[in-house]
Amino acid sequence: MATVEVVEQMAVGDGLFSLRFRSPVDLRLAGAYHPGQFLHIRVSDSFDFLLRRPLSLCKADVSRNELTVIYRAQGEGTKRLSRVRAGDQLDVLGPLGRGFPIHDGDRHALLVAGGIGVPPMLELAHALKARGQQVTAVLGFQNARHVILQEELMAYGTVHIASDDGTVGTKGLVTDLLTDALCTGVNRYYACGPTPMLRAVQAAMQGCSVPGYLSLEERMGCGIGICVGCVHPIRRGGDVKQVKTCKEGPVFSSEEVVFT
Amino acid sequence: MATVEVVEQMAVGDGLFSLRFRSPVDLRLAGAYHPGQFLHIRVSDSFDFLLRRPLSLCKADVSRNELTVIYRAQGEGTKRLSRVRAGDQLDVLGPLGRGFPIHDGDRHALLVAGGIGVPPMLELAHALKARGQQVTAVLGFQNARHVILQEELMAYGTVHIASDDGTVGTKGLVTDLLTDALCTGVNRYYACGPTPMLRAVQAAMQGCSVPGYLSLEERMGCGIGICVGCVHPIRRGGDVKQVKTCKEGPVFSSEEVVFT
Amino acid sequence: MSETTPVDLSVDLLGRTLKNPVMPASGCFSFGREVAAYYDLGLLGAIVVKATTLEERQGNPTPRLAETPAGMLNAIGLQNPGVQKVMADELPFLRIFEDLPVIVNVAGTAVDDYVEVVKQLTLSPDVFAIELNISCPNVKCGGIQFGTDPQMAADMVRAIKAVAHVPVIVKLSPNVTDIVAMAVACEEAGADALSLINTLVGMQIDVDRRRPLLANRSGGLSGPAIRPIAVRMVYDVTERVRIPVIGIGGIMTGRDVVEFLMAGATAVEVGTANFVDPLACPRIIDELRDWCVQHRVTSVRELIGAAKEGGLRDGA
Amino acid sequence: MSETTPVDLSVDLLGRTLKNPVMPASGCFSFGREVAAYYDLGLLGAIVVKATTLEERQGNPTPRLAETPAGMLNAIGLQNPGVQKVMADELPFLRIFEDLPVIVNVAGTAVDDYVEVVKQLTLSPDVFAIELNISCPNVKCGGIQFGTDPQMAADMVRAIKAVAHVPVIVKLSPNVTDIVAMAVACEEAGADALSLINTLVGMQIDVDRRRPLLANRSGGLSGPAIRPIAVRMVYDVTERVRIPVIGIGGIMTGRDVVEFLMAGATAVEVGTANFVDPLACPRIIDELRDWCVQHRVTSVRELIGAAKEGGLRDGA
Ligand SMILES: Cc1cc2nc3c(=O)[nH]c(=O)nc-3n(C[C@H](O)[C@H](O)[C@H](O)COP(=O)(O)OP(=O)(O)OC[C@H]3O[C@@H](n4cnc5c(N)ncnc54)[C@H](O)[C@@H]3O)c2cc1C
Ligand SMILES: Cc1cc2nc3c(=O)[nH]c(=O)nc-3n(C[C@H](O)[C@H](O)[C@H](O)COP(=O)(O)OP(=O)(O)OC[C@H]3O[C@@H](n4cnc5c(N)ncnc54)[C@H](O)[C@@H]3O)c2cc1C
Ligand SMILES: Cc1cc2nc3c(=O)[nH]c(=O)nc-3n(C[C@H](O)[C@H](O)[C@H](O)COP(=O)(O)O)c2cc1C
Ligand SMILES: Cc1cc2nc3c(=O)[nH]c(=O)nc-3n(C[C@H](O)[C@H](O)[C@H](O)COP(=O)(O)O)c2cc1C
Ligand code: FES
Ligand code: FES
Repeated sequence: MATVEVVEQMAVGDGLFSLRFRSPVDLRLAGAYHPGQFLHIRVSDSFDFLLRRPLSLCKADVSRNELTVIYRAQGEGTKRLSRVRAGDQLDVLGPLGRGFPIHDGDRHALLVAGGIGVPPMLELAHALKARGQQVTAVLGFQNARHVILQEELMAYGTVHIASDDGTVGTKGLVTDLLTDALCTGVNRYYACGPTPMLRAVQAAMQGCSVPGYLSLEERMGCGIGICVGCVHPIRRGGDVKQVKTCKEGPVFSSEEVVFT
Repeated sequence: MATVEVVEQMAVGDGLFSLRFRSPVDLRLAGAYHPGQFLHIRVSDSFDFLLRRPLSLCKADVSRNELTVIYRAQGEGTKRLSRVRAGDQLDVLGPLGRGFPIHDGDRHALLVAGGIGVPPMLELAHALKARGQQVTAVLGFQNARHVILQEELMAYGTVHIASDDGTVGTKGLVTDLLTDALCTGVNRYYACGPTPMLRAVQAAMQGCSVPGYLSLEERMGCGIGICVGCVHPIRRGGDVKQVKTCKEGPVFSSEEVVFT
Repeated sequence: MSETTPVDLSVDLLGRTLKNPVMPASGCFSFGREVAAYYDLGLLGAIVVKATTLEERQGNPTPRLAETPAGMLNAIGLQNPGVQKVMADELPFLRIFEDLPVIVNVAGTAVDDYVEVVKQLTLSPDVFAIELNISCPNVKCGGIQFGTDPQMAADMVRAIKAVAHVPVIVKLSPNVTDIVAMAVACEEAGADALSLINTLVGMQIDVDRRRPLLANRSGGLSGPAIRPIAVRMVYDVTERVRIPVIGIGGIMTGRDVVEFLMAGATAVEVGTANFVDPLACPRIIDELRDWCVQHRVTSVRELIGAAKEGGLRDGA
Repeated sequence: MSETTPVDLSVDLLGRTLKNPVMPASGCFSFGREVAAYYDLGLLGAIVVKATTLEERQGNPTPRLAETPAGMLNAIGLQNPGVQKVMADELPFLRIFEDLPVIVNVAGTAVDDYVEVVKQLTLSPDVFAIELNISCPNVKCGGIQFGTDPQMAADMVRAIKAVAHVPVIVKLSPNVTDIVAMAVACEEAGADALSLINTLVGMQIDVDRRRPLLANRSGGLSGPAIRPIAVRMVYDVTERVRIPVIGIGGIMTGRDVVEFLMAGATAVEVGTANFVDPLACPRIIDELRDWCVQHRVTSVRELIGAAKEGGLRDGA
């Protein structure tokens, strides 16, 4: 945990913000961060917002030791966060949790993300590309005003887009884009987004027998494994257990994840 | 009630601040304000500080339509208030309550105040002087670093000072300065300060038969007479009743005020 | 936005249609006179005035108030001018406001006191209903014993119903193991409606002076801090009683009203918020209307009990 | 400042001297392993671990958490690996910390469950004391019935005392009409200490989805919002019992600890604050030391009950 300085806050779409701040840990250290991890952020020192908000690590700038998150200001807490300005202090815990494992034998990775599930894909794409993998991204948004990171992701590979109202890309859901053709040659997929999307992606990709990872979204109290609030049913061995997503997740092997 | 703009916030002593802001009411209107009234101020929009803080009207600048309060940042709420800066918005209710009555027949008024009871004396001195009265002020402070408004008050008349540790003025209490000689020729006194001081002033001035007014300090909920939290025992007719200091005070005739 | 839309904010309560479900809570609005300087009280759904006792009371010594995280403590101790003066000097003033039902909160020490106050109030043309305060935590024998024992509460309600010609709302205390049992006892004894919650008993220590901050030592906790407790009690009580329930506790915004309505309340009372902002009630009414517009709700009646498993609650 | 001053923070609890009166509360620290990555747990006065039941439990479905004004609701539902695994896999880890008394919170459904868990724990060299959780509001039959009826509480305490070779702390629920009666019943039945309060039952409505936000519908309210309620209960209980009381509820700072001590608590547990800040406990200990320095208090024992009329409370 540390109080760090905000470097920049920027609107990046309809109610969407990009927040860049000094990293609370030295990013040059081995294992300091990993794509798919999250930052646990206090949006204000007021008790009105007692709990921290989990936001995915979107970009790590190692040379400047800065981190970026991209988030939607939807509830009161993230709205308050959107008032923070360059120079302000920010109370940040993390990077926390287990991110997306990268398999060195893979050659082609498919990233599937919806809405505010897109941000962690940027750092992931960066890491995959750095390891020599081909990256294809399939992104879903409500509409054109909610599109984020499209161009940034195009720097790493092909980007396909679906939107609920068809104002950008194909009209429909991300899963509509997960055709057999698209999945051919893909070694592994990585998905992040709202639970209904993850459930649909899990089913679709099981259909074409590509293994993958899901980043789950549960309400978090502590972010460090002490409140047991953030659990999700995970199948391991024969048993399904409630596993803490902040500590053992938020990323799990797709086949482990049970949707009830 | 209104949200007004802060014009200036300034440190004026050890933990003491002067805060100037646009008046929530048009000060040119008759009866818009009166010395001895107070402003009821929300120090933050956080529920951490749910209640407003009552601060005395210290100075009214009619031409600019600005009000000034001077306060000690002692508890958490006033400390938070001291973080407010020029340009910020401030939620201010008032001016509220009944201030110091001015009697046109009087020729010489004695102002007695201790610590953060001093601020309302400035606007009062201004009003008395404007009505042609001679003004003498007797002020008590903890020590030299807590002195406020000495020079400003000297513009209206003689100022005597006492301090607890003798680092400024006479060592001792304000009441030590209330000698017969000082009170000679005084038609009326006006006092504001902590309760023990007011009790002592009431006794001392009763001794030399000078009538006067006391501005009482009770914890306030609403400031407008609806919570009945701010009462003080007041003798009227034969009865002692708990009277709302926010609405019928904070200023009362000295002889009415009962200290228990 | 709020002006032009056709949202119906009215709700039915005790045989009358209220313009909207928002009323100031007892003890948080005095008798209305002071706030009338800030807005037209005719905007309110109804008004609940300060606890009224048989004789005048001076209440507790000061300090009577403390601030707490997202809340406050009070130990006013039922200061009021007594029922005679309330009827003669206070209630008639409220006649000038159009269609403003007046609910008088009644407190006392023994059943006889309460009965006597109600006997007098029930004759007043100014009184729409009585709210029995059997739950004030701030006075020794201030009625809280009636508020914590179902049998005593029922006896009290029966005694009052025997003399009241106006509807009787019973205001429940949250300082009980089983508020549902209290509610059921009051309903069975003939209560026309229930209101909940009164304050929770709390204390703050003045660590510098090494003693309880309030002169009365303990006080009643109110404000947003207690809202989750109140919402749960409204939800649970409305699962079990059929009479209407008025939700109270920490309401600061129109969204908070929606929360109480969805939990099963037919109307709400707003307390502490009036201290923070004298314009709280009309602002909350506007926010409620705006919320309905944004969520395509044409009548707030649709919201009553909407969060319940069985669906909507009968609003009356 | 804190390093060089000779403030004695130690207090005596159940025959042992704790370095300081601050310990993490049950369910807010898991079994210590995670926080051990943030600081040396040997800094703590003691540690209270998560509720332990006879068999492993998976708890309630999610959402299990909600944020409220100055507080939060939780409905974890006693998720834990069961007493066998707790003793085998969790408690031994805590041996590496110097002088760290371990208190195990015990929960169950029936008296027999509790007895069985205690029988096993009492044999462990790792257990300093047991905290009987007869007050969890989040599980049907999660023990709260024992926490609201003095007779049932007393029977439970007697059954546990008959098998426990370690001290027994009884953790009381605030969801009762008369917490003093509960406290007295537990003391008379042989409890060695009391801890209070557990969470208050609360609810939040998700107004967009029109249903209670928590999957369990209601949950337990904790955090600064409840502090005044907790302080009052500690004050009232310590007026009537002689056994030590551990104060719990909304402690966020060293000053809050002072408030509980002055109200009569011998030690405190810190819950929700650990979620906001993993370093909360050591920070609070530092703040407590600083407060003592500033107020010329040489031993925190001087503060225990200092706000009471009769003066200091016997600390042990
Ligand atoms: C591991 C993880 C990574 C995330 N990464 C991102 C991201 O990169 N960008 C982004 O915009 N959002 C992300 N989210 C979702 C984000 O945490 C929520 O949108 C945010 O917490 C909502 O807070 P609020 O103040 O807007 O809402 P409020 O309703 O005020 O929040 C109240 C409480 O509920 C919690 N909460 C409400 N909605 C959610 C939700 N959908 N998920 C989890 N907790 C919730 C809040 O954290 C808070 O504790 C992530 C969530 C998780 C679990
Ligand atoms: C009519 C009136 C005029 C005042 N004028 C001034 C002034 O001009 N300058 C100045 O510095 N102070 C003045 N005070 C005192 C000032 O209101 C308190 O110092 C201030 O409210 C303390 O708030 P806090 O946030 O520092 O303390 P906290 O301890 O955080 O306050 C907690 C609660 O207690 C109340 N409270 C605490 N101490 C006092 C107190 N001494 N008097 C009244 N309420 C208190 C607060 O208003 C708040 O509701 C005046 C008080 C009154 C009643
Ligand atoms: C200062 C104050 C005085 C109160 N006086 C009364 C009263 O006289 N009668 C009563 O039934 N309730 C009284 N209450 C309780 C409120 O009516 C209400 O039930 C409680 O404050 C919870 O609502 P809130 O959180 O909106 O304030 C009082 C509350 C406060 C804060
Ligand atoms: C997430 C969470 C889990 C809890 N689990 C337990 C538990 O297992 N056993 C128990 O006795 N109390 C449990 N509690 C209650 C706390 O120990 C404590 O009594 C309560 O939270 C009040 O303290 P606080 O306001 O400091 O959090 C839990 C509280 C929270 C917030
Ligand atoms: S958020 Fe607390 S255990 Fe995961
Ligand atoms: S402060 Fe509320 S009546 Fe005076």
